[in-house]
Amino acid sequence: AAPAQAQSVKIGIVGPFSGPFAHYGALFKAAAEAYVAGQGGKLGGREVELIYRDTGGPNPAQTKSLVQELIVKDKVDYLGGFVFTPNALAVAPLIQQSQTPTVIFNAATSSITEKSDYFVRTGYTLWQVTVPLARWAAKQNIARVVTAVTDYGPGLDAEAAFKSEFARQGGTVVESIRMPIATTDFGPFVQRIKASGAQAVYTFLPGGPPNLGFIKAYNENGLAKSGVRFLGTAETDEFDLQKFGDSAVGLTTAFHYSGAHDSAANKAFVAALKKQDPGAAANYASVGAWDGMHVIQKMIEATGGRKDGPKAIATARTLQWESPRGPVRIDGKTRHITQDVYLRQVEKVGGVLVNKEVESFGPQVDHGLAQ
Amino acid sequence: MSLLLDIRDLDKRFGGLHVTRGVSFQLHAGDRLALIGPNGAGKTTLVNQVSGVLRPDAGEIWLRGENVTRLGQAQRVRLGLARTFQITTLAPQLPVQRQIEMALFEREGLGGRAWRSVDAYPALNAEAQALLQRFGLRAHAATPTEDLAYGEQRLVEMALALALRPKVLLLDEPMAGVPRGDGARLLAALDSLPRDLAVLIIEHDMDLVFRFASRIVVLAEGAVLADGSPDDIRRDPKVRAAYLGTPA
Amino acid sequence: MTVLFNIAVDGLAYGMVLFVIAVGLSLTLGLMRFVNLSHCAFAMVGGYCAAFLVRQAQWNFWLAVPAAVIATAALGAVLELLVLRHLYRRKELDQVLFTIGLSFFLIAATNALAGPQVQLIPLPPGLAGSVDLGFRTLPAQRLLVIGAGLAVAGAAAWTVARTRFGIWLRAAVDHSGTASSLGIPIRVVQCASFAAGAALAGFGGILGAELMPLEPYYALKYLVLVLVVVAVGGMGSIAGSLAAAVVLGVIETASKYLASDWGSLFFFLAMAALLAWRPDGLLKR
Amino acid sequence: MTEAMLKLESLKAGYGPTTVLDGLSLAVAPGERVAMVGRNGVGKTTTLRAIMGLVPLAGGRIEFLGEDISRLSPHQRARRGLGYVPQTRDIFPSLTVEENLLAGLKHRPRSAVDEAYALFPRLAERRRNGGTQLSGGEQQMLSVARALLGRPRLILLDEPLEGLAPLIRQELLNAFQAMSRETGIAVVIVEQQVDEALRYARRALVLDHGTVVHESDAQVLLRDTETLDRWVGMAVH
Amino acid sequence: MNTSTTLQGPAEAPSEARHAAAPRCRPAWRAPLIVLALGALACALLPEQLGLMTRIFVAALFVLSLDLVVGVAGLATLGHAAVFGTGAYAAGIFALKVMPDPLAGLAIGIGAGGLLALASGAFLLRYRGFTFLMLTVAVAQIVLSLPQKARDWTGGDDGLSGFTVGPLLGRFAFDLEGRVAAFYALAVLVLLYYVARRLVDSPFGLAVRGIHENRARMAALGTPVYRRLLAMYTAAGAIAGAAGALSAQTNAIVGLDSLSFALSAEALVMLILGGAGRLGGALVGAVVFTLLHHTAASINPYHWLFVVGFMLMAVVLVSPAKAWGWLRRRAGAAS
Ligand SMILES: Nc1ncnc2c1ncn2[C@@H]1O[C@H](COP(=O)(O)OP(=O)(O)OP(=O)(O)O)[C@@H](O)[C@H]1O
Ligand SMILES: Nc1ncnc2c1ncn2[C@@H]1O[C@H](COP(=O)(O)OP(=O)(O)OP(=O)(O)O)[C@@H](O)[C@H]1O
Ligand SMILES: [Mg+2]
Ligand SMILES: [Mg+2]
Repeated sequence: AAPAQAQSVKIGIVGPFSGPFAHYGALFKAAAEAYVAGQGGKLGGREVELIYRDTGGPNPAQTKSLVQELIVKDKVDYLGGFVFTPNALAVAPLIQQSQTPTVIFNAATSSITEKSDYFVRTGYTLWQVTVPLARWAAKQNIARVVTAVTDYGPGLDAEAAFKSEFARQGGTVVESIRMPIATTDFGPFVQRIKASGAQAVYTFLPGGPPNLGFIKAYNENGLAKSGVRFLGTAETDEFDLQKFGDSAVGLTTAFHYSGAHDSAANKAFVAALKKQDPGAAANYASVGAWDGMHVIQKMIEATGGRKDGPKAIATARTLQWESPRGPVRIDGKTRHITQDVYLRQVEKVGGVLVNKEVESFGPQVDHGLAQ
Repeated sequence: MSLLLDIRDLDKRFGGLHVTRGVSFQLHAGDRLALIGPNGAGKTTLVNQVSGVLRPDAGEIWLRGENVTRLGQAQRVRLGLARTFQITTLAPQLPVQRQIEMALFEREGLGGRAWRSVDAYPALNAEAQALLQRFGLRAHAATPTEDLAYGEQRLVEMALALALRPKVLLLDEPMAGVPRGDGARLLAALDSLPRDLAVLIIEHDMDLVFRFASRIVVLAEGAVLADGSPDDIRRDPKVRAAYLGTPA
Repeated sequence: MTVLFNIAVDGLAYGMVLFVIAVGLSLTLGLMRFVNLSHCAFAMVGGYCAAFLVRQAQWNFWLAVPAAVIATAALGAVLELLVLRHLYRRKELDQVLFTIGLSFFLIAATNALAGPQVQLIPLPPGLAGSVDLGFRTLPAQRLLVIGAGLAVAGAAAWTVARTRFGIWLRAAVDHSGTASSLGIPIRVVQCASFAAGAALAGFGGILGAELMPLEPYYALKYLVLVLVVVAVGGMGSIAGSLAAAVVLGVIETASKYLASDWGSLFFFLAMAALLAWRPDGLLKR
Repeated sequence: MTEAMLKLESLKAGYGPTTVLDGLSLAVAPGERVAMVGRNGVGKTTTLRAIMGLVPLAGGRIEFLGEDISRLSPHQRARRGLGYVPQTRDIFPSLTVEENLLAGLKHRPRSAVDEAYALFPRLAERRRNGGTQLSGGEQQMLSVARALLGRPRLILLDEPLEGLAPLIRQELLNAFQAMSRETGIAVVIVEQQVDEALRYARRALVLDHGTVVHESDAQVLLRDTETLDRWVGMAVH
Repeated sequence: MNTSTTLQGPAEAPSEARHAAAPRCRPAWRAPLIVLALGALACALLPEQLGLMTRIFVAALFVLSLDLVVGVAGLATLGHAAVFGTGAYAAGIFALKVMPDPLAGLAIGIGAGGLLALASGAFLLRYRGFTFLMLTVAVAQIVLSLPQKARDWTGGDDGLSGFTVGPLLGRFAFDLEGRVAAFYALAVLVLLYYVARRLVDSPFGLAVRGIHENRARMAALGTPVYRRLLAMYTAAGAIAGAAGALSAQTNAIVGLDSLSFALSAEALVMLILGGAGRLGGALVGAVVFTLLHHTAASINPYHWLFVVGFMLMAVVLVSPAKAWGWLRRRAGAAS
């Protein structure tokens, strides 16, 4: 290989590029390339080569062999990506052994960063955004809440987070509904929510069709009309938001990033992203990748482009910067991103639906690890 | 001669259709019995009950002194019962010799052996080839069964039943569709069967029936219409009216 | 008590959606004996066409639906003429392989053309709201599905069982050569039947879109569900499919009301029990 | 011989690489009863299938009622008046007995199935049964009746007597005799029951290796044991 | 008609003219030996791709077991992942809770797969055809819902991880490059391929193939049809369990995907692709599909479905066997 080639830094991006979750991969790619392009094509003065690997859905075995190949054959210096928790967990032993710094853009189970010293996370965890929401709900004189979450890892995480914090605040969770992951007809669950007599429903759903189905059922079965408040997190994600139509107006969520966040950094991010890929949505996945690339850039700068995992991670632990989502820093202990979480409401601005940030809860750590 | 098959008051209905009505008859060693009767009289259904494909609604079937009415097909085969099918029923893609060997392995109780190759049983391999030789199929030993001409498949059908070395053999229209030239070959094969074997044959070709059978049972509307020697049957006016038609 | 009513209402509505999506496959699989695993891909095509016509081309909903159904039928007919007819006599596994490949291809094509997002079919004002049932409300669209499902069931069952065409179709499938020697135009019959199956799929895709949202992976996502309905109902039995869809729909709904923690366990347990009890279909005598 | 109804001119056909029919020619006059005999595998069935359009022709031509039908599909030939009873019977298993008959009606009204029940009363008793639940012989009756319902002007019968009881065999042949007298239907019958077929037919053809090797009056052939032994191999009498 | 057709299919050279008419099996060790040679060669040539190799070996073993069910016994199933996943979870839990020795874990996986197949087969094999197919789907879904519920034991959808696998034979530790894993998987594949080969060529295998082609006839020959099928189903389950255990041990994680419908369907696609019923086809299908997936997905992750879809359709329309024959004839004509 040519010397210039030998000096380039290799970054493996692992995510779903095919299958039902392929849009995550597309967003990772768009944001990462937008970031690199914004730095003049170089990070820390080095050429970078992005190598994409497709995991499909949650498929730890395949992910592991892909990452093994990235490390052994492609000799990547950094890894990024990861949408699903089991895929991230699968590579923990590999990156620990090979000392490869790995930035998690999305996978949101708290415990992941504990599994290897080389994990850094620029996404969010459900505890991080749910705990402030539970506190806020209690303050609104909402005493009785029903939780309705999709029955899989993140959903259970969300349910646990809400229940424990809401109880601590003196509220009651009157019923905890778990909705099977393959649910298409949400009518029955909405009827149960209605029958539970709660004042609000806290919900967590995986993106895409279930979001749509739930919110449609929420409106069609008259929940909104009968005054049962909607409390969510990623449900009004910018990727699906426009599909909801006017029925989404007024939905309340707590989240760390809104595409409508009002700051110069965010405007720059949105512009760069749209320039890279006009179809890409500015949402938690793309912002996770964008900030993830920022962390990688800082690690490259600190190590001078040489492969030195421990040094790179030591640098990452101290990072602090202005992200499109607001001010953030990497928690030195947990290697998880500490960020502001906002209360948002869906509003229609100029014919499009946006998540309007109405209140900031201030910087939040990963409450899940604090447990 | 010893009693091999004893059918007692067999009854069978398909929904509202009464196909077998109190049929009884016996088969002794050495018998050459022809079962004849109009189409739809219930001949095949009777064979199906005897061989265990169908369960009778009432009545009993005794095979070599054992009541087999409730037993499965496999147990009846082990007691020495073998049959052929009116409509060719073979494994189409297996080579002809393998087809025969399957029967031999089952007969010897080796069908569950799961380690040594089928080629490692030379005695049985040779026996299969000898059997094929007897039916003039030796050259086709490696031919997939479905590639054989129809008449040859009928021969394989017969060879399979014989491979089991049965005590009681049930043949359901073995000559159907076989030209008389080939039929002669089949007949020769039948004639060379061990004398103590009991054979029940269903056949509509009366020339053949009268040449082969030592006894004839006539079935009509599910019931036994007549049972006797070929000469008796030939002269029986009831049989003529129901089955034979013009004087044979 | 209310729970029971709720289960009945929601179960029926859900079951009818299952039925309209599955009935076309019951026909192709049961009557044509063609293992068409791309059935849901045809449903997706129908749905996407309708979504495109209503949203992009601004057609009237009531006009767009028949147009989309016809378009799906046409696609089915063309595919049948070009390729699928050569597969009727092939082994089932070949049919499986080909139609899975076709589904993959259509998924990729849909993804490339329309992107990965969910496609919505905007409903006309009359259908968008809810209907008050006294003790609760029900989306009006669900009533349309119930009505349309019953109509489809009636029409299809009548065509298959009572008309000359139904007899021709079944004859052509059993022994095509002999059927044609009796004067039956088998190619026309086969092509028309396949197109009809595709049309029903498209219709189901449109009507079911409220519950089973249209996205590229639609083609594989609901395949198992549809196969379950067809199997429990008995291949080729329209009344059976209807019964199976409603029974399974009610069971699934009941499990959502009463035991949702167990996910689809009860659905599959019920399916196994029903199949074990009636291996050839619910309504088989 | 009067003007031919069906004329085959040096037909060539086969399956894949194997040629079965090798320049076969024959003609059938209106209302004629022709028996076609020959050893196993000489191409009798293939001839009938070729006439019906069920095997592709590699050469030659088929004329029916003065029209070249070589390129027509089987159902078009059927609509021009050809009928066929296949050797394998081919009862449609997913249809009931009555529906099997309806399948043969072409465009005639449903009530026409009564003709079939008049011919074979046994079928009337089984009309609601599944087609393949019938006994072997009943299936044969059904197959014949089904083909007759289409009112063919010429019917091709491939071993129609197989599996039928002697009484029924006679009745069937008598029925054909009556039919050809009344409606002028022409019959080509292939049979292994050579004597019965020859007694019934007017003219006889002997096939071997895909060509007609002998042609004569049927009654003459019936007594011509030498020819029969040579080409048909029936040392029965 | 003097070409000799063997049990495996295409004929050997008709060297022994005397026996030309008799069908003969090939020696059972030959094909596995070729697999061993090719596998070792591939590992030696592509030392950086050992992870991929391991994945291929495991997939091949799994599809091989599927072939015993689908191709040999003629039982189309879409629930074979149930036994694979059970083997994987059993081996994983064993490593976590009992001991890390890989061979003991492999034995546990084999036992678990075989047991599940025996239990579920006892129910499933009472049914046939489409009903059987759909019942396998139901059983697999029911099996899938158990580890989903038993999060404490299995980690639920986060997957079962955190177990370590000890060194093979107490000497060879599993390394980062995956050398030990690859050779371990290859060895197990070759061994079980040999076992499967013997099984199929034995009288028992012959009976099962007879049942596949004509159940009524086998019953009339006195074969206890149900028992034979159950035995074959159990054997296949044990082999699938071994594949599952291998997957668990070489990846050090077990996810719910190892029980999923998608895995069952994908294995079936691989099998049909390579040709069902000949064992060798199963291996070819697994290799081709996995390689294609890997390369197509790394060239353009977005559109690999186009490639696969196209290939599946093409394989049906232009069957590989026919294409081979055509190529050979062309080559023969040229030389
Ligand atoms: N599975 C079934 N269901 C309903 N009726 C049946 C079934 N099997 C046979 N039958 C009926 O039972 C009667 C007897 O049939 P069977 O096959 O025993 O006749 P057969 O004497 O063998 O006639 P053939 O000489 O024509 O073969 C027939 O009328 C047939 O229609
Ligand atoms: N589908 C087929 N594929 C390949 N060869 C065939 C096929 N059908 C028939 N043959 C072959 O064609 C030749 C003629 O067959 P055909 O059926 O016409 O004979 P036939 O005179 O009707 O004999 P039979 O008296 O047995 O009915 C035979 O050698 C047969 O093996
Ligand atoms: Mg019979
Ligand atoms: Mg013939």
